[in-house]
Parts: sequence; C-alpha cells; structure tokens
Amino acid sequence: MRSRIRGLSLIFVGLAAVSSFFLWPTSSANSVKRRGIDSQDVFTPAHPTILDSLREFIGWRETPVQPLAFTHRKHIENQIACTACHKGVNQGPSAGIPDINVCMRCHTFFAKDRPEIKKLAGIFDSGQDITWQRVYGFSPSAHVKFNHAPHIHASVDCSVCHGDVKSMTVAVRAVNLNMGFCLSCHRAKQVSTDCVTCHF
Amino acid sequence: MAHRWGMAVDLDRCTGCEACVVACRAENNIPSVGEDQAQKGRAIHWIRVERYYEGEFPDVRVKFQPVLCQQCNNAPCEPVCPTYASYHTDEGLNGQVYNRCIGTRYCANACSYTVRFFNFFNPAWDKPLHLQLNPDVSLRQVGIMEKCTFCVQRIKSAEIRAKEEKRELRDGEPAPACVQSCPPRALVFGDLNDPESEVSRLARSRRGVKLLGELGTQPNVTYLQRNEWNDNNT
Amino acid sequence: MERRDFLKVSVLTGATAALSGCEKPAHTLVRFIPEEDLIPSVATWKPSVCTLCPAGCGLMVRVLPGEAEVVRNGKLGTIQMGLAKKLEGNPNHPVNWGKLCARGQAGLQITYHPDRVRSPLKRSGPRGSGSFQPVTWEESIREVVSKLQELQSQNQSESLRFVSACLRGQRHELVRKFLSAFGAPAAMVFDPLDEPVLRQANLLSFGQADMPSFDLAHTGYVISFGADFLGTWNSPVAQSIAYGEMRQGRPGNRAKFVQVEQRMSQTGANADEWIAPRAGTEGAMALGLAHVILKEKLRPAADNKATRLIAGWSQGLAEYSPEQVERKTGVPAQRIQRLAHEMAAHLPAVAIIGGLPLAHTNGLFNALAVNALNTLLGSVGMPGGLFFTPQPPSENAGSWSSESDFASVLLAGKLDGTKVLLLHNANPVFATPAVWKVRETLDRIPFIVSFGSFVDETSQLADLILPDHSPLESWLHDVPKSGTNQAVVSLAAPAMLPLHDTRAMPDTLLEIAHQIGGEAAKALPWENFQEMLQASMAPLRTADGINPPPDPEKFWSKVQEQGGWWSDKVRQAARSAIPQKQLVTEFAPPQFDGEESSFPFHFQPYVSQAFLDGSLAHLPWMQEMPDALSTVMWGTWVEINPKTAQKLAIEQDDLVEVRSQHGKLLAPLLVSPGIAFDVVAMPMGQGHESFGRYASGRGANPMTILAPMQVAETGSLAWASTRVQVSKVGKAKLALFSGGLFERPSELQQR
Amino acid sequence: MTTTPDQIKHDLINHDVINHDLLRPVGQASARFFLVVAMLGLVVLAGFSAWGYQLYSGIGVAGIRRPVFWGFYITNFVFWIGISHAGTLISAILRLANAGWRRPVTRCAEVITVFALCIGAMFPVIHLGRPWVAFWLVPYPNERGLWPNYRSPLVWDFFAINTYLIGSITFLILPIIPDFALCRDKFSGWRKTFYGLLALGWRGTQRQWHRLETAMHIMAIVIIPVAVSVHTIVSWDFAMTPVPMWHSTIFAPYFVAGAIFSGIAALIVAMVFLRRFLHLEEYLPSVCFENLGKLLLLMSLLWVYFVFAERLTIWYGNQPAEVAVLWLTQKGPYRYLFWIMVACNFGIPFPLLAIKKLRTITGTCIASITVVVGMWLERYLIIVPSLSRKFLPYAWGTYRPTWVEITITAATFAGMALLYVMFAKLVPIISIWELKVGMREASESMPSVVAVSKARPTVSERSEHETVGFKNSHRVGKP
Repeated sequence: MRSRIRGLSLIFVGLAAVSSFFLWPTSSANSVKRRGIDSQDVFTPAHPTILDSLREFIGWRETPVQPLAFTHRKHIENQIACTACHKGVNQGPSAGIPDINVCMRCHTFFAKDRPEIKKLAGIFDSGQDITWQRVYGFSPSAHVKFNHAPHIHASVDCSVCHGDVKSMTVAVRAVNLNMGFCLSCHRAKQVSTDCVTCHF
Repeated sequence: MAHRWGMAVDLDRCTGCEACVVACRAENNIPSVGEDQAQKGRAIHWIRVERYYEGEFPDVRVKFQPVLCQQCNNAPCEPVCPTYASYHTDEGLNGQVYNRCIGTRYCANACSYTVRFFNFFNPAWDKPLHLQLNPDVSLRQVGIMEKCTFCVQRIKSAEIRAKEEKRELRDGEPAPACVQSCPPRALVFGDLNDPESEVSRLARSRRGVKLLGELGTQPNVTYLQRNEWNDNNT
Repeated sequence: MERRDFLKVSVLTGATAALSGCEKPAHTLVRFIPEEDLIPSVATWKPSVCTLCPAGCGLMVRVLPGEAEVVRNGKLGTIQMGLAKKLEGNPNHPVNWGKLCARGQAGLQITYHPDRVRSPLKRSGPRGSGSFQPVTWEESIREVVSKLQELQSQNQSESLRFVSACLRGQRHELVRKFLSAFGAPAAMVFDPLDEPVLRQANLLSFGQADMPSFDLAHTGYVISFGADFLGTWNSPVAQSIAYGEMRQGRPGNRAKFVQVEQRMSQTGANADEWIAPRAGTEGAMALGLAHVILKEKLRPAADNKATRLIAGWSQGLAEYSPEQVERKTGVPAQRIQRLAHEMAAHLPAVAIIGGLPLAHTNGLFNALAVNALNTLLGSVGMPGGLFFTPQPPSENAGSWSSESDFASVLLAGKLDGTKVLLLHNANPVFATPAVWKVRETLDRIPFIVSFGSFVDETSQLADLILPDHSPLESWLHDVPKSGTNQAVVSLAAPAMLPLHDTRAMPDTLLEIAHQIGGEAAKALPWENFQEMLQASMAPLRTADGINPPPDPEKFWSKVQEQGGWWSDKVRQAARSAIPQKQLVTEFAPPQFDGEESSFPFHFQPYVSQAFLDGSLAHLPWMQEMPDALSTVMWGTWVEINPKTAQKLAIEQDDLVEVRSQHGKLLAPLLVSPGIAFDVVAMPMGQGHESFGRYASGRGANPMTILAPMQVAETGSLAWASTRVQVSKVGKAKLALFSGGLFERPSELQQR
Repeated sequence: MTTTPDQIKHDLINHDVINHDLLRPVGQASARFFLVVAMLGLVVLAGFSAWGYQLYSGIGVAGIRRPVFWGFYITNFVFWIGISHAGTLISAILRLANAGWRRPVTRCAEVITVFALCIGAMFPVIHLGRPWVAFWLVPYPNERGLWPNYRSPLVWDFFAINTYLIGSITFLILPIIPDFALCRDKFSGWRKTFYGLLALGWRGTQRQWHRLETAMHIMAIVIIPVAVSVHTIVSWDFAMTPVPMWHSTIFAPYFVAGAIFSGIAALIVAMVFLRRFLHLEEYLPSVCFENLGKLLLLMSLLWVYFVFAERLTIWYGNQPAEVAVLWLTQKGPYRYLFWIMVACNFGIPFPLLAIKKLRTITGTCIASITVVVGMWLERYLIIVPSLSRKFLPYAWGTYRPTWVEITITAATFAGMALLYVMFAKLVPIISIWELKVGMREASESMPSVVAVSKARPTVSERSEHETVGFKNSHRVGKP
C-alpha cells in the first residue's frame, strides 16, 4: 500500500518536472524584436552553451594550435623588432596579430625554400589570410580594457608579460595574466590602481 | 593636480533634440532592447532628455532637462554596493566596475536620479549591426548594472595622449559623446579643479543649481536654469 | 530545444565575442587577405557627408579595424577591414561646425542594417509579393541596358522616367546628363521633406527658388510660423547652433522666440511664447502684425517685389486690423498689438514659416505674407535676418528648376506612358495618400528598376533591384542650399570598403550609359563617379576657397581631407528679385476636406523627430529613441488634448480609430497638453508594410488617410487640410519612457 | 473539550502516555502523510524549475524593472526573516520568564525560526542578477586584494543572518538531544542507530543535564539581542537609502515589531495544524493559544501604532517626494492592497483577539492567518510604492510580478510546510522531557528552573520505568 503511494508520488514528481520543462514560455525579450531570423544571425555576449560558461568560470582555456609552425626565435635572431609585426603595440591598445601581407612582405624574397614558408605562400596564393589563434587576452567578462601603448612608453619590457619570447618557437602562454599580476606591478611602480584605470 | 570632472547643462540652450541620447548609444554600446522590453520600462538611455509640461492649453510651456549620472561627490549609490562595483574614482567619478557587479540593484534603488540601468537579459545585436560596437567600451552582460561613465574611455585615452606628448590636458579636450554632439552647446564638460575651465565658470554662474540639491548628494553636474524673456531692453 | 534558446544561456557572463577577437562562428569561414593596411585598434577619422536630409551636414567618421563577414568574389568569408564606428560632425564644415543631430548619428546603422539588400535582386514572384532572387551585376545591368536600347530603337526614349528624392551636386548632374542624353524627360522629385510651396514663394518674393537661411545668432526677435527649425526643418543643426548663441551666447541680450502652431512641436516647446491660431490662418496673423507696424509707423513702409504680391499692402493692409485678424485667427487683438511692438523694438527681427502652414490650401499665401513681413522688418539679407546661402562658382550646384514634381506628373496622368522607371531613394508608395493610387499606377509600368538599399514599399514593386552602396561606402558630393553664409561644396571619399555585393548608383548609371553607347556614353565620358567628381572640383581650385593649394593633385587631396571646399567669403545678400508673372494674393480661408459636423478635428500629420518622413524608421536606434515630447519608443500615436479626450471619453493607451473621408487608421491615443482642442496630430514615419524587420508592420501611417487636397498655385499636396473623426475601438499599450508629465516645483533647489 | 493545567497534570501523570502520544507521529507514516509530502513537493519542484528558468534566461523573466528594481523576491526575503522571529525570540523570552505554558510550544517555535531563516536567506541569492558570483559577499583573501564593502547594509545582512542562523540552530538542537536519546531507547533498527547518532551519546547523567541547562540558559540570553539585531539590519537595507518613505528612523523598531508580530502568527498557525493532525489536543491546550493570542493582540496594537506614527509624520511633514508615495498607497493604485493589509493586521485580528469569547483556538487561528497575509502585504507595500515614485517624476514607473516570481513565492510557503512536516516526522515536535519536567514541577508545585535538576528522575529509574512503559504499551508504532 504505502509503497504504491510512494511510486505514485514519484510519477507525479516526474511528470511535473517534464511538463514544467516544456511549458516554459520562451522570452523574446533579450534581443531587438526579430522576425523569423534564426539565432546564428544574432550577436550576443551570452555563452553558446552552458559548458562554455562553466569553462570560463573556472578559467580553463584550451592551448591554441597555430596553423603554421611560426618561430619567434628565428625572427628575433634576425634582428627583427617586435614592432615590425606587432605594429599597434606602441600606438594603441592592442599589439595586433600580423596578417599575411606582413609575412609576404619579406617571405616573397627570403627563405622561400622552407616547407613552412611554402605552406605560407600556398595560403597566400589561395587568397586567404592565416587564421592565427590568440595566445593571450582576457575573458570578456573580465571587462578589462588593457592598453599596450602606455606600457611600452613606460618601457615595460615585452617579456614581463609575455615571457621570454626570444627563446620560444610558437608562442605559449608563459605568464598567467590575472589581476594579481597586474596589481603587483602597478603597486611596485606606484601607478594608479584605481579600478577604472583598466575596467570600463 | 588631480582632475575633478564635471559638466554644466544649460537648460536655456537645450532644445530637446536628443542628439546626446543617440551619441551616447553609439559611443557606449548601449543595446536596443526592443518593444516588449521598452514597454516594461527596461529601455536603456544613459542620458535622457526629461520633458516637463508647465500650464495648460493655450498657455503651455515645456521644460527640457537632460539628465545623466550626476557623478555625485556624495553618492548614495556608492556605500550600498556590497562588492565595491560602484565606487568613487580618484578623479571624482562614480565608477561602475562591471566585472565586480553581482546585480543586487541596490545602487539603482539608492540613486535619487534613477540614472542607473540594469541588464535584465543578455544584450543582442542582429548581425551585422554588431560591427558598429565600440571596442573601447566593454559589453555588459546579463545581471550587470550600468550607467553614464562621463565616457571614461575618452577621458583615459585623452590622458594617455597628453602623457605621451608630455603636456597637460587642454580645457575641453576630453569630451563625452553627448557633449561633443550637442548642437546648441547646452552641455559643457571639463575639469572643476581648474578654476579657469569653462565648466567651472559656468558652475559658478548665478543661474547654476544642482539637481535635487536638497538631498546633499553634491553632484558634479550643474544645471543653468532658463532665463525668462524680459522686455527691459526696449 | 531550439538553438535559439542557447543564446539565452546566461549562466555566467562573458562573451565568446568578436571584441575579444575569437568569434566562434567566424573561424569556420575562410579568412580573406585584408585589402587595406591596418593598425589594430588605432582609430582614424575620415570626412563624409550626411545624406539623410536636405541640410547636408559634414561628417567625421571614426574608423577602426575589425573583423567582418563579407562576400568576396562570390565566397562568404571574414576579413580584417576598417569599420565605421561612430559619426560626428565635421568640425570645419560651415553648415554644422562639428555638431550632428540624432538622425545623422543613427545613419551609421544604415550601413550595418541586417536587412540591407546584399546583392542585385531579380523579381521571382508576382509584383509586390516581395520575392526576389539574387543575380549577378553583369546580367542585371545587361537586362537594364537591353530594355533601354529597346526603348531607343522604338524611339520611345521619353517613356523612361527617373524618380528620386531631391538630388544635389554631381549626383544630380549625372542623372540630369544621363536623362537628357538618353532623351528622357527630366527626373521627377519625390521628397516629402522638400518645401516646394516655400521655394515657390521665395522665387516670387525674392527671385530665388531656394530654402532660406536664418542668421539666428544675431537676431533680436524670432517669430516662427509652424517651422520645426530646431527639430526637423530645413537645416536643423545649423539653426540649433545659432539658437544656442541667440539664447545664451550674447550676455545681456537674450532674443525672444515666439512659436505659432496648433500642435506644440519640439521647437515650439522651447518658445518664450507659444500661440495657437486657427489652422491655416498664419498668413493672416503675419499680415496683422504687418498692419500694426505699418499703421503705427514702427518701421519705414517697405515697397518691393515681396510686398507688392500682397493685396492691399500699399493701403496699409486695411482689412488686417488686429480686430479683423482676431476674427480670422482667434488670436486676441491686443496680443497682436503687443507682438508687433515687441518685434519692432527688438530688431533685427525675423519671421520663419515652414511645415504645416504651407500644407494648407492657402499655403502659398501664408508664405508670401511672412516673406512680406520679413521685408517690412528689414531683415532680408541683413545680419540677424533671412538670407540665401551663396552658391559656389561653376555648375556644381544642381538647380531644382530642372526637375518636375512627382505629384504633379502623377496627377496629370503623365506617368501612364512610362515603359521603364528608375527609382532612387524615393518611396512614393508609402508617403502618398492612398487615394492617389500610386501603387496601382506603378503596377502598370512594365519595367521598374530600383537602386534601393532596402526593399521598401516602392522597391517591392521593382523588377530589378541594383543596390546602392551605403553613404559611408560611397563617393559623396553635395552642395548645401541653406544653413550657412559660405558657398560650400561637400566632398568625401568612401569611409570604408563595401560590406556587401553592392555598387554606387552613380557608377551603375555610368556603366549603363557606357553599355548603351551613343549619346549617353558621350555625355558621360568618365570611367567612374570619382573621376567625374575630380573633374568637377577642378574649377574651384582658382576660386577664393580656404587657402587653395596651387597644383591640382594637392588641391584634390586637400578637399578630400577637409571634407570639401568652401569659400572664405561670407555673403548674406539675397539676390535681387527677378521679374515674375504678376500675382496678387489676399487671404483666402483654408479649404478642408470633410464636414466639420461629422469630421470635427483637423488632422495634422507632422514630420517625426526620429524618422523624418519615414525614411529612417528602419533604424533600431531611432525606433528606441524616446520622442522628445511624447517619449514614445517603438510606436506611433494619435495626439489629442486632455480636455478633448475627456469630452470623447477616451484616455491614454486607448486604441482609437481615426477616420477621414478617404480612409481610417488605428493607433494608440496619447494625451498631450500642447495641442489645440480641435486638432488631432500624428507623427509620420511608422506604418511601413515592408521596410526591414524593425519598421515593418509597426504602427500606422497618417499619409494613407489624407485627402487629395492641393495647395493653390503650386499644386503640391496640402497635407494639413484633412478633417477626421476619432472614436475608441479598444485598448493598446504605448512604450513610454517617461512617467510623470509635470515637474514638482521644489525639484530644482538653489544651492 | 477544553483542558486546564490541572487536568494536564492528572492526565499526563503517566510517562508512558506521553511517550506513546508524542512518539507516535515519529514512529509511523500514514498514506495521508505521503500524499501531503507529494503535494508540497510538487509545488516546491515547480519553484525550483522556475528558478532554473530564471538562471537560464536571465533575471529579466521576473517582473522587476526600472525604477522598481526590487519586487517579490526582496518582499519574501523580509517576510521570511520576519517569520523567523517566531520561535527563537519568543521561546527564549518565555524560557527566561519561565512561563509554564511555554513547554509544549518552544520547539514548534524554534523549528519555524530555523526553516524560515533558511528560506529567507535564499532570496538575496535568487534575486541577484549574477547569483553565480554571490560568494563575493564572503570575505576571503584573494589575489585581487578585494574585500566586501563593509559599509553596505547587504554585507551587514550577510553576517547578521548567518549569526542568527547558527545561533537558532544550536538553540533548536540542544533541547532535542535528550529526546533523541529517548527515541534511541524506544526504537530499534535503522531508527535506533539514526537517533543514536543524533543523541550525541546522551546518557542523562547529572553533568550532562547540568551542561544542557547552562547552555540553554546562555543561549536564551544571547539569542535575543541577535534576533533583534537581525531585523534591525534588514530594516536598514531600506532606511539607509535616501528613498522617499524608506529613509526613516522608525524603521528598525517598526520592522522588529512587525517581525515578532508575523512570527507569533506563524507559530499559532503551525501549532493549530500540529494539534489537529497529530492529535495533540491534550498537549497543546487552549491556554497556549490563549496566551499567544494575547501576545498577538499586543503586537497588533503595536503595529497599528507604528503605521500610524510613520504615516502621520510624513503627511504632516509634507515633503513632496514623501507625500507622493504616501498618497500612492493611501489613494493611488495601491490603496486596495493597503486597506486589505490594515484589515488583515488589525481590523480582523483585533476583535477576534480582544473579545475573550472569540479568543478561542479557531479565533486565534483565523486571526493569525490574516496577520501572516497582512504582514506579507506590508513588506510589499514598503518596498514597491517607494521605488515607483522616486524624486524625478519623469522616471516614475510601475511593477507587475511575473509567473516566475509568483511560482517561486508559492514554492517557499509550500517548502516551509514541507520542511515542517518532515521535521515533525523525524523529531518529537513537542519537547518530551521538558513536558515531563514541567509536569513533575506542577505536581510538586516548585516553579523555579533551578529546582528542576533536583526534581529530575535519576537515570536508573528513568530508563527502568521507561522500558517498562515500552513493554506494556503495544500501541507504540513499531519500527
């Protein structure tokens, strides 16, 4: 007797759960009213999936895989300044990842025989750009507006935040750029640690 | 000398053209929430032009009054925030640190000017409208309070520029989007710590009042009241 | 669960966003090689020109590199390109001196609008079904060319028609040359923002068929008859800048501003004194003022072209004594007395007329009366008065006279013979009274080509759509007709590369001309519009422009970087009157469609602050911008006086039916203190059937129920002369941004 | 049939009867019990689904909007924290006053406190825009070098509520220990081990009894200021902000009074239901309701006094912003709610409680139910109207709850009932040993608490006769 009732109530609960799931009204609220446009056509800061949001919450990032085995060491050995490719670094917020034009400016002449350069040329001829994967950078929900230029002008060495790139082939995330890291340096140099210095 | 950013709003110049409203949207990535949400009172306008009727037909007059965050020196929104998301910056602004905001909405209740706006949902832009978004201003996600920042991104970049050029900021050099766009120059922005700046002069004007001054919030925004037309120069 | 729902996922904030440079959906697409040399996140400011209204303000466009989805040689992919991020006024431009109105700034969204036409389209369904299929530029242009050559071969070239909004500068030249070379009649203008009545009046009074400019910055007294000159009328930004000066720019000398209208406009809201005479009696009121001034010799009696047009002027306007005027207008006699005295005592004084007063059957008279008043006040061509913007040397200035008015052509039934119609940013199907049956007329035209960037009501009827670039993607050239006392030629190179597979209309037209060959090709020798512009600018190098560099190349780059050419000469003189056909006008009471008994209210549509005539209704920023007075977002409304509403037992947020003899519409009611008891006002702009996702099916369109009344002499639509009845049919909900209407007295406290 | 204390003494002279009657509900679970649990469970589940949906879609699925940024959720928060003042405070006071009739009441009361607090404390989290970072309220060392803002009343709340929660849990658990021990002795099987663990090795030695006594005494004294402080701080969430009709010095006492008011009401309702469904007529005699009813009456009068004082001063002071809110509630769209509230908190309860004839169990029960409703409305009417009429008329607005808020609210009431029912299943809802002591006292007419220890049965005889009692009563629900 009792067990049957237990069973019944369980079924009740199950039904309720299922129904309450399907009966949710969808809220058209979170975007400008759109007619019959499917969501790939909408840009939103929301995570595509719950998994992504969890990943970001625990600060887990996949290590980037670059399309070409670019080596920083070689280029630096050949006395090429960082600013030659990362043009923006001393002018504005972001250093910038060079596009293929920058590569070809030299590699139409130099090291054409190397396999990787052949690959590069191949991509160039197909009229495409290289899909470099970003190594550093802050998660959008950190709302950090980091600006490279002032740091360069304050003669902060690139290696402080990016590790010893000279010795790197493909760049790897050598420094964990969390807020503590920024703060320690700002405190040491006695520059502003006001929140809106970086967050706006 | 540290800056204290302030604004003067000349109600006699303001025509209610709303140029400031759109300028602010364009500069600060303010999402359009759509009709349903707008009806619910969830539209976001960091600056609004308040409209108040005076009298009845046929003797009607209207007063336009642009209202934005008053950047109070004694701000009700600041102490109540449990996480310092709303706090006072070194340059006298009411900072709003998005990433620190947990969405209690306490600040918005405390604010006497109702100039704080809340992201009830994640904002969305129908592509490719998102290409317009200003990379200098971060996108606010769901559950985050936002408000006028005096275009802090413009202030910061101006300061950085001045520093590179090894000089002081010129008066009116950093100008928020609303001030820049205002056709009748009803909005004036500048450093209140510089007694010579235009905004300080206007702030000292006899027409100058503070919005809800009786509350003692000590805003950095001064309103210059309308003159009445008088026939004395006949 | 739909994919759509995943977007609502807000568990944890944060974007896998383009801003952080790692947009997820993007990296599946090919990535094209950048076509410009870009420095990341460093902004460049490029000059441009605002094309949204006739004011023609100069722009500065903030351009930043970003990643965009584009189509390159038929393939969809992403590319790093310079993207326009913000529009500001060009600080050196003589019209707007760095300032810009709300609409101008929202113009940015046209470029990025999700419903832009992204490639040439060919009609695939029946007319008006709105079903199109993409085609290549080659075949679409070939099709147009073949149609046109067909016309030529059957020498029916006059059955090619071109309709567009007011074109100026080289675009106008191009169209004019093309049409004349082809042997087609001159282009038809369809532009609800145009003021043909006022331009006609100015031609008669001052010998110049242009919009006037006003030196408000130095004026002592402004009386405006219905002109929304701070909002939407003529050159609002220039006028607002001057208004600021007039109010507080001259310590101790704050001019008085009087607004005369039945429904308080955004401009009227700023007036020191607001007067609501009977609809259509503004002219009489102006002459009443003149009468007092003449009678009491407050000003030397003027006798010139402008005044001779007014019957009985030389007799001192006997039948416009304040008492008689009070009977006509309902404005108390002593008030008219007072105003006249004030005006004469605070010279320079200027009278402005625009908008509704010109939209009555006696609109021309109203305009002439105000012009006469201005001459009496001695404000014509004087500092602090009315003047005409000097035009640059060389044929840069496209003249209005060559066009014919679309309405008159339509009503004269001259449109029926048309075989091919070219359509350039004009939407007559939307913005004309339903009784004109524009849709039906166009339906009878066998072949319609639209250059539209959007499939609006008129483009929906097109057989072929050859999408124009957005203004920011095009070469722009404009010659402002008002708003400045310098001769100005605005010129701008594209601020950014095209996003979609579109082409600038001028280039398309050139291409067509070349393929047709013959006269057309000869008349238009240029490879592309840029060449044409460069050629047109050349003569200006020798003109007294602002420090013109000697050699052509330098000059060319100079005008590009400063956003155009403007003379350093400042002239305010109005041209001397050219003799015109004699016409002496006197006050004729305005005619209205509909019996007062059954249709008790004047129906006054007005140009919307956000959408103008409706051409901006597709921009979300404009939709969500609270209207200054009603504070309505995302909707349209019918405006009515609280007392009237009480009488009709209707209230705010009731859905009311507004019925004229020619149709009815439904809209929510908005109770507003600033409107006459016998007037029902409604903003234009909403009620689009087809104009992108944000505008389509939203609100109601007041134009549809208008009566086909015409302004005497000019024949243009008298859109203020319809009478309506109002009745409640249900409930609605307006999205209002404001709570209370009235301010609490103790709200602003002295410090 | 009504019972007087003397009758209790005679009827309950036999411990067996007590044990039997009070352990019965613990021993057995009827079909009706499971049905009730299922019903309540469903509502609670609906509530959680609604919350899940809100987490998933964004807080916007709730009705809150500008300028009314706080709505149902904060109303519930204040309401439940208020309810939580039922038990601990009352029972503490009664213990210290050593009111004889409190003995059967205290535990019911303390249970309410604990559960109401748990539910109330959920709401600040539910109402957050980003609940997943709620832990930032906890002060913990981090690389950002950031701490909570100790100036914020919300942070005060956080600490106050946690203190109160810990305090009242201890206050609840301590006196249960001996009864756990009793259950351990009475039952066998899993129940024995279960209660054995909970009994924390209670043997009922002199030392243990003594420790318990002192602990109880200290707790009783300590918990009172804590309880008062909690609702004081809750009231300061509002009073600290310059919002019309929030920024008021009267709020702290006003809220505390209101809290005790609603607390007592909740307690009475709970007791009535227990009495009815667990057949505890003899154990919860009308005298309890009689006395609690009087208390309720007192609080009702106090409440009216506060409301009057608050509104009169605002009306008289005539500050535009404040008066706008005042009229909004008195004459405006909120007037119906306002007058319903007054009726519920005073109009109906006052006669029921003031007139001796009506102050029956049913009478007090009805009064209490209306008070609970009325006090919820009061919280709502404190929060919403003020926010919808702030200083700038242009920014005035309204508020409408959505189905999400309503579901979650309903779920909390169901949740409360559910927890209560479950608890009553697991633990004797009336403190058995205290009852026995009370009885012994009554029989020896030795009122002082200190005397209890003397009067207490020694371990040997206790366990002895209890085992006896167990043997010769087969009515006890078998494990």
